[in-house]
Amino acid sequence: MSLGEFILVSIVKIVIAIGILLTAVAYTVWLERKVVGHIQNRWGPTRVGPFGLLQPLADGVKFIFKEDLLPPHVFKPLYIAAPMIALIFALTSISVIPIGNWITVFGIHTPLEITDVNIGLLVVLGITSLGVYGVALAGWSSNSKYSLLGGLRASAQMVSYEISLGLSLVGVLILAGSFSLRDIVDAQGGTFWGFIPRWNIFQGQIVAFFIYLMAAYAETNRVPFDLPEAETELVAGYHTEYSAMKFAMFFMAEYANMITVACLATLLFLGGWHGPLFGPPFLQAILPVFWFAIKIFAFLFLYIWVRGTLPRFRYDQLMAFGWKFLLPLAIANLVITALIVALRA
Amino acid sequence: MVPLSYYLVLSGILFACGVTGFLIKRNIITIFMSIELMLNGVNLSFVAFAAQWHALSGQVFVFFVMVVAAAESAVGLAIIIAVYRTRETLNVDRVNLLKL
Amino acid sequence: MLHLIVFSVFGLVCAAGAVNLLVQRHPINSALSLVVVMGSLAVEYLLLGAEFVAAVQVIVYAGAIMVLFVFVIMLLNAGEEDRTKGSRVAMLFGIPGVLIGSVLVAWVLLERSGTGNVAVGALPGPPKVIGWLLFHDFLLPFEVTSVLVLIAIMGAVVLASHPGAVQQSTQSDKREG
Amino acid sequence: MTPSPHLWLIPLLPLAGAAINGLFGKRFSRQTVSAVALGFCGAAFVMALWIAAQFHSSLPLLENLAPWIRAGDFQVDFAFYLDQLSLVMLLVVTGVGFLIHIYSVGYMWEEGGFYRFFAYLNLFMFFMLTLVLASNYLLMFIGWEGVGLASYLLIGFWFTKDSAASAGKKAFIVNRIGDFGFLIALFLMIKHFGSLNFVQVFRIVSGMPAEVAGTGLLTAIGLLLMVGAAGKSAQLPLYVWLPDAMEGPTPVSALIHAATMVTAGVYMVARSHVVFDRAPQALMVVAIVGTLTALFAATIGVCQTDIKKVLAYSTISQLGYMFMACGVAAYSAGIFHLMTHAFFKGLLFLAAGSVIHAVGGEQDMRRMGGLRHHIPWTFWTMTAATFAIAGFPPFAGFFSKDAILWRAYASPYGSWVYWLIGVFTAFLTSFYMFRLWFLTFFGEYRGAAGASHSDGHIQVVSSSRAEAPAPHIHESPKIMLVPLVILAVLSFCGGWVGSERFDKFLSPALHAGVTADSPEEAAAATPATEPKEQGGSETVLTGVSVLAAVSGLFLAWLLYYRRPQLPQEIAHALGGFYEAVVNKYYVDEIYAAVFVKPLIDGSTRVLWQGIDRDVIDATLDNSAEGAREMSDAVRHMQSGNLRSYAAWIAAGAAVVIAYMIWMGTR
Repeated sequence: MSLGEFILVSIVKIVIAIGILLTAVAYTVWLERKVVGHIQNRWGPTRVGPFGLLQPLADGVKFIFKEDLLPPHVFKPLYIAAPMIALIFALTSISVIPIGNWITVFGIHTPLEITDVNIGLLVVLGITSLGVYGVALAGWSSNSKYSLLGGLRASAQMVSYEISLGLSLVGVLILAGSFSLRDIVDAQGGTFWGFIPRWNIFQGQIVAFFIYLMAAYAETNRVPFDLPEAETELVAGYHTEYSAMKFAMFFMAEYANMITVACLATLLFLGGWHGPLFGPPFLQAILPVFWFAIKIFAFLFLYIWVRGTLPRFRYDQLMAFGWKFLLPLAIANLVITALIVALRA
Repeated sequence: MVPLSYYLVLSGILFACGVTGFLIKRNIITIFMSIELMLNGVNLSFVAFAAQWHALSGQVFVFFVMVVAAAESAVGLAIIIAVYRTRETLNVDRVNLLKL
Repeated sequence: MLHLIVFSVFGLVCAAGAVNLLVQRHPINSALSLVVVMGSLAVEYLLLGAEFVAAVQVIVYAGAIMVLFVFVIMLLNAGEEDRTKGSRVAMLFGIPGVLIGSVLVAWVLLERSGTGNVAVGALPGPPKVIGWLLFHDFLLPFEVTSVLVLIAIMGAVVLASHPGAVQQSTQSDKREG
Repeated sequence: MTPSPHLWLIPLLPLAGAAINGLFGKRFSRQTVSAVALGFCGAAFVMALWIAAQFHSSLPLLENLAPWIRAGDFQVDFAFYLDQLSLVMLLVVTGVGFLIHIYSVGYMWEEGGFYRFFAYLNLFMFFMLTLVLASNYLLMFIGWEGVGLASYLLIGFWFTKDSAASAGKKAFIVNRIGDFGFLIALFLMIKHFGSLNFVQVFRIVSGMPAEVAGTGLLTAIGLLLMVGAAGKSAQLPLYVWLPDAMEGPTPVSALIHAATMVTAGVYMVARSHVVFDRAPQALMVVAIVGTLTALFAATIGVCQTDIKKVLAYSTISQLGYMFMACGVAAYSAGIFHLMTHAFFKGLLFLAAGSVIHAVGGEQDMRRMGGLRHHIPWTFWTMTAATFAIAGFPPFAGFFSKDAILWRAYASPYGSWVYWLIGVFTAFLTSFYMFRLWFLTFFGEYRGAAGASHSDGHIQVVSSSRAEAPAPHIHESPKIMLVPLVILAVLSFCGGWVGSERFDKFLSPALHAGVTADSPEEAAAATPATEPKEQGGSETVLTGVSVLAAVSGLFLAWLLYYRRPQLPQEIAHALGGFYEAVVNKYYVDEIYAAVFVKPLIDGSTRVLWQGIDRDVIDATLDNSAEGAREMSDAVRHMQSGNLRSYAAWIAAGAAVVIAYMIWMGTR
């Protein structure tokens, strides 16, 4: 694997990954509109293509052709930069997420991931924390009260929940003993007494999973915590002034973040690509990726389901919940897992 | 192979910019940021020396610098808000009366 | 060779960010240039092998402290720095002084500070080793800093909270926003 | 078992009297106060008599009461010592003291502060007795100081009168100057002899050779003791306080400035005769000082117009005689004269007191005259005293003065010069005494009744027996006259003891007495002080001295009885010299100019303004001022301009960094 080969392989991987991610984003949008529709006893998109499958494509074309107006009173440079920042950081975190096991394609034996860094989890955490800038700057630069308040609330919320997100992951780290995501997944192989898979969720990390879930919803400004772009109060939150493509970017950034969080959840708690393997060798090579996709789909479905059912938090409830309930719980969980690990070792 | 002095020069530049910012700027927040910049310059030289003398304690020290910087910025920003609330301005030259 | 290239690229980015912080009139711009500086510094740490430090730098510095700064700038809606008359003395001594100073420092560093050079990843700082160090050799400073942070939190809360509900009502109309 | 003498009781009784009168006197009636005072003083006198009768054979007695100072090997105890010398002094002090107490009851009856006067008198008696009975120099020094204190209190008894108060202060200060010399002598003794007890000191001193060369320890001690004695007994340089001490009530002058206190100096010199015997130069100084003082005081006494001033100068002159006697090593003659002088001088003062009492407080002789008919008792007692002091044969003064004059001539230390001056002074003494006598009792009354426009010089109306009626002149009450009569008898027959018998009585104390353990060795050491026994020349000298006394009487009679205007012409004839003598040779003025003024000016200009204000205060104020100015300069740094603070911080940091770089690269 000379340097040139390495670069080539990396580029191919990056292109494939971005492609998969963007299509996943589009179809998550579709999935969400269908599921929410059915939850609200209506059909959701059905016109464009069978079962509305081409609806995301239609939306994309619509966003591209819409007039991208630039309001005069905004702080131009940052107004334009904000959606870019949001989207960039949303997409980059996919780079360290491993999808499956080693495969050999065209004679090259590579792991199914763009790269493996021994502090993979920290990189993801870092990138999500940087994601806050997109929202904050968007809110501020569009120079209107609603967007400013939306931006402030969003960034405050993301910063607060980031801590409990981080703490909830530490339990898993203690069990896995390494930051690298691949090691964490490898640590979850095998089963208890034959039939219970040794996923972290079953290794006493159920509470951590619950905390992670809450923090993840808050991080991505999803339903129970989607106060920033709450239509009723702040018109559209931080992306009130945005139109067409910039709005689309924010939209994509949000869903990309959702997917990243979903991947992370599966990797850390649901045992990544571990699942029962059966069938011929070729099938066995594909099956881990399949298991990985199924788990992500399940997590996303949970997302959308929650969005359809739960009412929105008030801002002070939201902050109080984050600081006074979730954080102490995360710390408690961390302490308990540390004790268990220490006793067992 | 990058000679150590390059790192030190870079940290020197960062520190110098921090000091000049600290002296020239009139906005309290910018002054505060130049302090953070100075601290970063110092962190860089810490890590550079740690690398040269193969002593991990240099890197550990960077953590402590960061913690202190965090604490300091938290309190500093709170003070800035308090100052703004009473003085209505962030311009350092106007904040020169001990009495309101 | 790659190491030198990457170093000089991110070094330049870093220096440019630092200078930009001085030049910019609006604090939000200088804040973002500072974020850029911190990011490039994180890369420099990676070059030196200090992964955990780089990660923490990104998370703590760029992700938390700078967000606070941006937050305060947004909250106080700080405008452009109005150009009050710069004291000539500062101009007269300031700029040449800094130039001379930095040249002197640079000369000393380049000439006299030993010839040690640093390879890529010269000193790997994996989180496990750093963690061991942090909780063994440096346990006391660790606890002390935790107390420091606690005090800082309390201080920030007290300082930033509105001065008592009573006065708040009288001044609130004038100051809100 | 011979009963122990309880010597400590004698000084304690007057102390008790003083305490009772002093503390509770305000509530006692005048009778009780005088009863207490007289009782305790009389008890002390009776005690003294009983001891004299009981123990005169087994002297010297040493009674150690209690340890006082224990400093290493230097020890001083409360101890009393009685030998022939102190027995004589004891009898004189208690006897005369008691009489004067009785007299002062009458004299002070109308005065305010009655109990205070008697408390002070008893206090004086206590200190004098302590001085006399002390067995070591330190206890004597306590008495010495106490007596000075008592004299100060008594002179300044009428403290409302400014002159009395300043006279008291003057007396005390001059005494202190004398005591200064005395103290240094004590220190020398401690340094070289290691003890102050008479017994030890005199045993050590008697072992030392006589210092003929005029330099050395004993001479120094002798001279310093003489300074102390001069201060206390008002000898030449330090006599100025005695004339002013007449401000006090007359019994005080009688008791303190005639009989007891002033004689303390003579007693001290006599007591330390062992030292003086071995320091001939010191002895010669004593003699010279004594003689000169006698002459000098006598000349001043001649021109005084105040009756008490005349007596004061006569006291100084008589003390000069006593020191002259001690100076020629005739200590027993000196003490003998001391005793007789106590009688007639005490009597003179008391009589003068009753005269002043009679004429209603008038003290100027020019306003008296012809009083012999009005106050006969006082007249006759005063006559006896005048004849005694002048030295007429049957009276006491003749024997003691003659003994001194004879010793002055015949003693190996003496010389005819002393005798000559002595005789001339005797002539002057009798002249001014009889001048006083005539002026007071003869001629006619020039008192307030007579229109006296005399402006300082004596203006006499020639009619001798003009009965200018002075209705208010009255004789003193009996309580004042009784002591006068007793003293008159004593001054008449006091001298019959005779100097030889007196000398024999004192010889154990004065010659070999102290060194009891080796009498023969002491006798050898002390030079033979017995005069050369040429009987013939002694009678010749006695005749000359009587002749001097008679001529003095005649001259006084001539000038002040026969032809009173003569003194006027003499005064004009003498002119300037007369003025000098009247003004007491301006000695007080000289002292003021030489000592007092420079001291006061020096302290104000140099010490106060010069050092205290300009040096000490100035440094203080200037340093405060300096601090204020400096802080004022620095104040401008606190301008409130944050960026200037930042600049200073940066500058500081730069300096530190530059220093480190410089250190690093050096």
